[in-house]
Amino acid sequence: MDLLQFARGPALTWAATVFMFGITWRLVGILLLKRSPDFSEARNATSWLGAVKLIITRSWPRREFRQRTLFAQSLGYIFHVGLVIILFGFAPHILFFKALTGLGWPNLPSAFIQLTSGITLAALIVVLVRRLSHPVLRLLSNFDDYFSWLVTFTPVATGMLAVAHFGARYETLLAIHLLSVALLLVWFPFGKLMHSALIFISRGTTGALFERKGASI
Amino acid sequence: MNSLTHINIKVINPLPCQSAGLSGNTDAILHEILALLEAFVATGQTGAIDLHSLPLTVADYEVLRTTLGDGEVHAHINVIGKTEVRETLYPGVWWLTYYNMEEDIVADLLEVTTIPEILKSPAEDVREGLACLRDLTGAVTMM
Amino acid sequence: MNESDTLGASLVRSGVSRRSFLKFCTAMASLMALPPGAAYAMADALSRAQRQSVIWLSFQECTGCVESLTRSFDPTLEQMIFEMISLDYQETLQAASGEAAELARVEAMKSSYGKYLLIVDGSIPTKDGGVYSTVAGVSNYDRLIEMAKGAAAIVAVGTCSSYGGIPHANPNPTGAVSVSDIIKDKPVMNVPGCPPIPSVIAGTLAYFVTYGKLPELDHIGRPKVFYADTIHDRCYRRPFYDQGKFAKTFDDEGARNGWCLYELGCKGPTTYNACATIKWNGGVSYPIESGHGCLGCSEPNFWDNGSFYRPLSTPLASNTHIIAAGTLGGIAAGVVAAGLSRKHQTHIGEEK
Amino acid sequence: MSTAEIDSTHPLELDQPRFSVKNPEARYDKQGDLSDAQRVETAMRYFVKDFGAVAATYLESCIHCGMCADACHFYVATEDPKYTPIWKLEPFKQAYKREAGPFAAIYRALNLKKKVTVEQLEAWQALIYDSCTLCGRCTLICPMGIDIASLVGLARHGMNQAGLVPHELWAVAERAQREGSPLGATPKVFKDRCEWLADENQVAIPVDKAQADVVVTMSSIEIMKYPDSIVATAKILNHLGLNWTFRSDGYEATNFGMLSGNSAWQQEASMKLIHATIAAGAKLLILPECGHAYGAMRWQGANIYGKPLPFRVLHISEFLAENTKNGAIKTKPLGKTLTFHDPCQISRRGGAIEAPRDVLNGLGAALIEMKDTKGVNWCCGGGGGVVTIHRADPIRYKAFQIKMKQVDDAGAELLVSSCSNCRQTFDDGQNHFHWDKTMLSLLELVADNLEDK
Amino acid sequence: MSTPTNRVIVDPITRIEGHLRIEAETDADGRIIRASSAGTMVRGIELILRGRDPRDAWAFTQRICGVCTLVHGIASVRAVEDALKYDIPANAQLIRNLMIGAQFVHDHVMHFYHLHALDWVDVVSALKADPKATSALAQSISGYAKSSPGYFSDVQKKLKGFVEGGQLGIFANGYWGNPGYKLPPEANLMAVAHYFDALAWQRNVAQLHAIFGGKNPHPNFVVGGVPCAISIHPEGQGASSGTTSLNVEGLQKVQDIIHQMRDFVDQVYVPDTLAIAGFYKDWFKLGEGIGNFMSYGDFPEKGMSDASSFLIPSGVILNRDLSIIHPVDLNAEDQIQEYVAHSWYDYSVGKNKGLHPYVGETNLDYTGPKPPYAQLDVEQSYSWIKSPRWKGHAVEVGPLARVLILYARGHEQTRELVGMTLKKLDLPVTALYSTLGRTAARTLESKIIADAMQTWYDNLIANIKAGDVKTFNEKLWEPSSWPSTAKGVGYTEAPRGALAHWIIIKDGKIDNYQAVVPSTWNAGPRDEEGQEGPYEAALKGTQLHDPKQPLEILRTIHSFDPCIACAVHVTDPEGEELIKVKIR
Repeated sequence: MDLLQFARGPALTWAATVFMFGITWRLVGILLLKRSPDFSEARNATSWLGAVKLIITRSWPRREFRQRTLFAQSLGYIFHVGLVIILFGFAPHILFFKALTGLGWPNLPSAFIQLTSGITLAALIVVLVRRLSHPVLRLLSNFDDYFSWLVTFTPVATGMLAVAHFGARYETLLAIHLLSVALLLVWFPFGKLMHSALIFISRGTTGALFERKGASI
Repeated sequence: MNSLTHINIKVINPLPCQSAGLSGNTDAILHEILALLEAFVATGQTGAIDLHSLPLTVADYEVLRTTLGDGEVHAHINVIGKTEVRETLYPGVWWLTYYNMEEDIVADLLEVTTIPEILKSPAEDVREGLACLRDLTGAVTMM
Repeated sequence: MNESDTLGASLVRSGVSRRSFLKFCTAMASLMALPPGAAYAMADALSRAQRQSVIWLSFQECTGCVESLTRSFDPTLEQMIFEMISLDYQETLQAASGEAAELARVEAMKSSYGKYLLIVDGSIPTKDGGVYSTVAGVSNYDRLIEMAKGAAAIVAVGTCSSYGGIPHANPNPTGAVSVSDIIKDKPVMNVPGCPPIPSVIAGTLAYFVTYGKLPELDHIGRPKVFYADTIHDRCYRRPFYDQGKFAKTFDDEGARNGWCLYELGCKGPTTYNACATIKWNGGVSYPIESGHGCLGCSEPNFWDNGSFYRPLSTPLASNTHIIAAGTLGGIAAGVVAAGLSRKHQTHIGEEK
Repeated sequence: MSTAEIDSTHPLELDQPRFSVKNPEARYDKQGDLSDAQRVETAMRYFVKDFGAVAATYLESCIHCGMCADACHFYVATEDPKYTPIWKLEPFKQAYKREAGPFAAIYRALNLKKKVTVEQLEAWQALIYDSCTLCGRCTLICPMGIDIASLVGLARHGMNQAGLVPHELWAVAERAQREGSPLGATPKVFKDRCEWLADENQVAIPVDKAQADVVVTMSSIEIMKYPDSIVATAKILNHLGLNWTFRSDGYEATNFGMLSGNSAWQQEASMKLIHATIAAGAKLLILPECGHAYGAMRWQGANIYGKPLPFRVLHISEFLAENTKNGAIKTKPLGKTLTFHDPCQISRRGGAIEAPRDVLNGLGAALIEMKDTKGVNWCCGGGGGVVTIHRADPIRYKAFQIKMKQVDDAGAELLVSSCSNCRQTFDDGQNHFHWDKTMLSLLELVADNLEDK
Repeated sequence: MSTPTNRVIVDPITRIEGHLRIEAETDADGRIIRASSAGTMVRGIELILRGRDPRDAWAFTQRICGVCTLVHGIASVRAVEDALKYDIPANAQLIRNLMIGAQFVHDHVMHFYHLHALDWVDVVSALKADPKATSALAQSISGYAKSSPGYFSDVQKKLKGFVEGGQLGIFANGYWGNPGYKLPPEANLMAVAHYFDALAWQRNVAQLHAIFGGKNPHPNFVVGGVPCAISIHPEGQGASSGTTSLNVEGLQKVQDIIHQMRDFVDQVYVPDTLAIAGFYKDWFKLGEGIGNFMSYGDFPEKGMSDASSFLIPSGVILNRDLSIIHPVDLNAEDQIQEYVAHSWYDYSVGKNKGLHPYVGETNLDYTGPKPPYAQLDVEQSYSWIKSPRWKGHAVEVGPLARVLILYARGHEQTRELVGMTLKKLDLPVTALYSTLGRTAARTLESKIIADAMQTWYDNLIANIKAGDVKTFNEKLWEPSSWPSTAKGVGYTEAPRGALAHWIIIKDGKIDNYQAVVPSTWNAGPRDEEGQEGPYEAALKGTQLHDPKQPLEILRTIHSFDPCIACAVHVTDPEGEELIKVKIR
């Protein structure tokens, strides 16, 4: 078995298994913790609406915070949008999802994906520099932050190299790319990358609770 | 040209190059010829460029052909398919195209020399030819 | 038999002129991407030498490699076996059978001991004493060992002899292995492909005949001159890959317009071979040009890379049951974890 | 040191603009006689007790983006990264991961998250108590929607159980528990005060009516420092002709139990009000101008009671708004510009955002909103018990400068709010900075401008 | 290697595909009493196939053989299509016909000149020929262009130089000078010249496969049609569009190749066969075989489901009785069965039972001598090849079977060709049941198919001109659209005879796969009743002139065109222990 076979075979299978195992473990483990009933008289009965509202509106900052968070928000948007475009717009990735789920959709031009990857990598580097230099971020950051950054950065970087056939033989680059994806999948449930699922639960929880009280969301 | 009305036109060995634009290799080739020719004049060192090994487009060939042009000598050699030997406008620069029996190009060379090796009569062949001619004239004389 | 007869003399007697021989050498040099001047050296060296003795052994094979060689245009099989080499043993082509054939092999081995080139196609079964393939009652393994001793070098033609090929594919019922798995004390060159491009077989032979040694090899024993680039790098459909234009089926607009076959499982990006440049059968086409993705046949273990129609970017197999089991396991782990936490909390509540 | 000793050594200081203990330099920030190990153990146990699904979701979700810092007045005022709201929860989070999260077993087995140390807890006391007013402004900026303020509230439980509450806050809370009022407004003092105020102001102040439709409560700050609020309340309720009363068995609505993290004390204080209201057969409980009182009774009262309350709970501003809008309260036009400071617990986190504005509208005042207003208004910096803690003064004053600038920028003639804790913080700030703005009570403003019948 | 019991062993049989060994027992006069045919190589491809994607199977099975290179690919895609009830477009059917047809013509010509001819042609004798007389001979039998004295003189000169150079290469140790060679030097020279011409010709005609399938050997196929889309654009298509090999130039090249094929068959192959056969008329009485013949039929006009539209019909002829053609049902469990009584396999139901391929099982069970060995024990198991039987009968498959069935069914062109051939050689119809009958049938069949190719090509062009460029049916491409279980049989007529693959698909994967191939029918060993296979029966009674030069054995064996790698296969549906070896 060569490296690519390992990457496409056992590595991906087991990474996906760990991914699903970890995700369900973590979500179930959180959601099944105790919940106390709220007997207070609700100001608004439609708390679910607040959940939806917050899930949507918290995607951009309130006017009052815009100035202070503009840079961080933009940066976040750039690399998140970049990742989404790369992940869901690149033909080989669509094939990957199609192989897993049977669902496919039209792809974006490869050149556009390469450009996006470049921008995304640049944004991710700025993100890292900022995390290393900004006092608040430096204080807050732990292994999870840096490792999660690494496992996000690596697939984009290795993917770009693989598409460009740069630095090594393509099968090696592709194998490394797939292994980096496997690493991402394995780490995903256990680190902060879970925010991609938790964001809905967390925002939804606050949205529902606050809507009930009529509080600001 | 991709029309069905042309289906009966016999097309033999369409050129392998697909793209129409210039690859930018022609300048490099011309400079290389210049260097080879300079070396040849100065030291007598011959040289050659194998065009087959370079990624040239149809347009590249066109540029090379018009730039180098046709000189005074144009020879055909008929062994296992034909071979075309043409001196270019620049004496000492030869263009040799080798075809196989099926008329595919098997080698395409630019040689810098006074006369390409393949045009010269091989010494052994000359000696053998001499022997044959002697036999023949001997036979004639004897008759 | 005139032992000292040179190839040059023999050619002259056969009516092959020195010019045509020089031309043949020029074509070979060009094919091998040798410096243009090498043709003269090659012609000179060859005309002074005897034709190279070649002994070809067929083991667990399908004869596709020999068939491929018969389709060679530059040089042709006739040119090769009558002007370049002396093919002293080749079961598919030789006149003699049985004892007479065996005798031809033994004679060739004796007269060219230490100098002959040994070509092998087919893998070698090693399980159960090699009973799965015998010729003249001798196992392939024993025959290879015997013939390798006197060989100047060995060329493994085809993926089976290079890397085990299809007999080696999972679960490898006969314990098939490659030549280089067995022979460690001789130079072995692999010329993989299922089958290999005939010009590649011919070109590598010509190189050996000219220089008396094998050309430069890559990390898995293939001559670099033919196996340096991927099919994908040299594919005429590459621009469509770069544009993200892909054929989705074998018969859609993209397929008819020659768009990239990546989505149909083409292994061009991971396959090192000269199909896209030399092409097949006198240059008329190659698999991708004829609408089917590259199978990756010049790579080790290409049979075991999942379906040929699975794109490179997808997992080799859909092990959904394993993943589903993981998911259920995750749910169970989550329930247990939450249960433990709750118990912990209740416990504290009671303590109070 | 026993509780009584602390109280006697450090009696409460009532004469200053804000309430605190006398001699704050001699600090006593650890309570009880637990060993360090026991403190850690206790803190952890009580942390764990609070990790429900909601808290867990929040604690799992943080992506360390640091944006919450930009919403927090303490960070914005000091630019000190330790005041980043989520950082204040670090030991709490650590305890969660190690003890209650889905992967707790792994964290424990591999010791990936270390046990929290007593040094850590002591260090974090200043972050959990001194530099968080529980104002929840950070909740509004968090891209993950984490309600950090509620988590700080939870974290205080464990700190309290471990005896690691800042000296003054603990003292105030303890006294509230012991005497029924943090500031010594015992039922007797309260009754005396009401009697005296009724006489002084020629207004009927019913106390301990057996039956009433409305039960009204006060915060001890009002009772002791802003007694005009009692008068104003009485004037308005009388003006409306309601059958109302104060109850000496439940009049005090402050929440130092909650602020210090002592749930038991808080429960006791809340139950007093609930029982008193039920005893009076009232259908309405009016909460005073006190922010945390609102959160504690309006949103937590029923949960402490364990079932829905048999009466409505309204903040006084909500009560005023209802009666202004229905025309029951008629006021003389004020004819002045004013700006309104939103008390965080009533407005941002309580949902009573428009009520005070409706009242001001009824007053005919020209309301000039501050730049960041309503739900995102800046905190006064003194809530959540912070105003009592002396060692927090430097950062609190710094934070207050944001508030001052905001008010000044609004350029209104008057400054109004409806939280006596804010009012106390403003008064203290005004005194400290010799500022020219005095905060007015919305309640008093209404009472003073009632149209004569 | 002759033994005291007069055993003649020929191993390797050369100029075939694969590894075949013949052990013949002769009487004192050198007449063969009993012959045993042994396949000595096994790879286990069907075992390797299990668990794989059925759409991939063609690529694996195609590697069963590189000589008849595409027939297993065809049988495999047809098996999957049969299992899934998967229709293919008309154009795909025509292209497959063209590819199979080209395979027939290419393979038959190569077999005749490069594998079989040296049994009849003495290369060394050609040196003695007079080029002028050779030219006259050539021109008397055909209008082929390369027939000048100068041409034959060049060939002779080349050959001479080669022989005198002392390195004979593939011609070394041939049976040159054996009295069995009857051709005059001129006929030998002509045949040697055509040996070289055929080499050049086959290179060119193999390009047809390369255009449709990307390469030859082993062109590509695809379940549901053919992989190569037809790339014909309306006038003025933008520069951004590319092309496939199947464009106007490619189609024109296909037409050129069909012309070349027909020309060569008409002008060289047919005349040479007749000319050489004329010198060996005694071989129309030898090598008769068993007299049972079978064809599955092929070259559908309207799709595999309509067998009446096949160019080559199916059927079985028993005991040379051309008046009754028995129908063949590949799905009937009592018709086609494989026996292993003398093969190195074991059955769980007992070694003497026969099994239909759907329930076939094969456990490798080597009981032969440990290599190196001198002699096999032919009373026990002696081959890796099984013994397939139709309703218990051993049957011969291949060109002779097909031509006989065409002839028996009254196919006009066949009747005419056979009649003409027999008339020219002055032979009765029964002469067909012989070594040279087989060889002649192969030649005649080549002509029938080469002619038919022009029709298929014309139909293809007509479809394209009418706007139908569909070559692939994507409907059942995704395995998710398949039933959870399916079974089917795919068959074709390979150059060497009737070929079928049986497949069982379960959950989108191959559950069982079994191929019964032409050379299994022809080269199989005796069955449990001692009934010989066609090779063995055909060799019986052959008189060997010199046991050291077993030319007679080669002639008969080569007339079957053996393909031994094909003949050996293995599968095991039960998943039990697959390989057992007992070495004696």
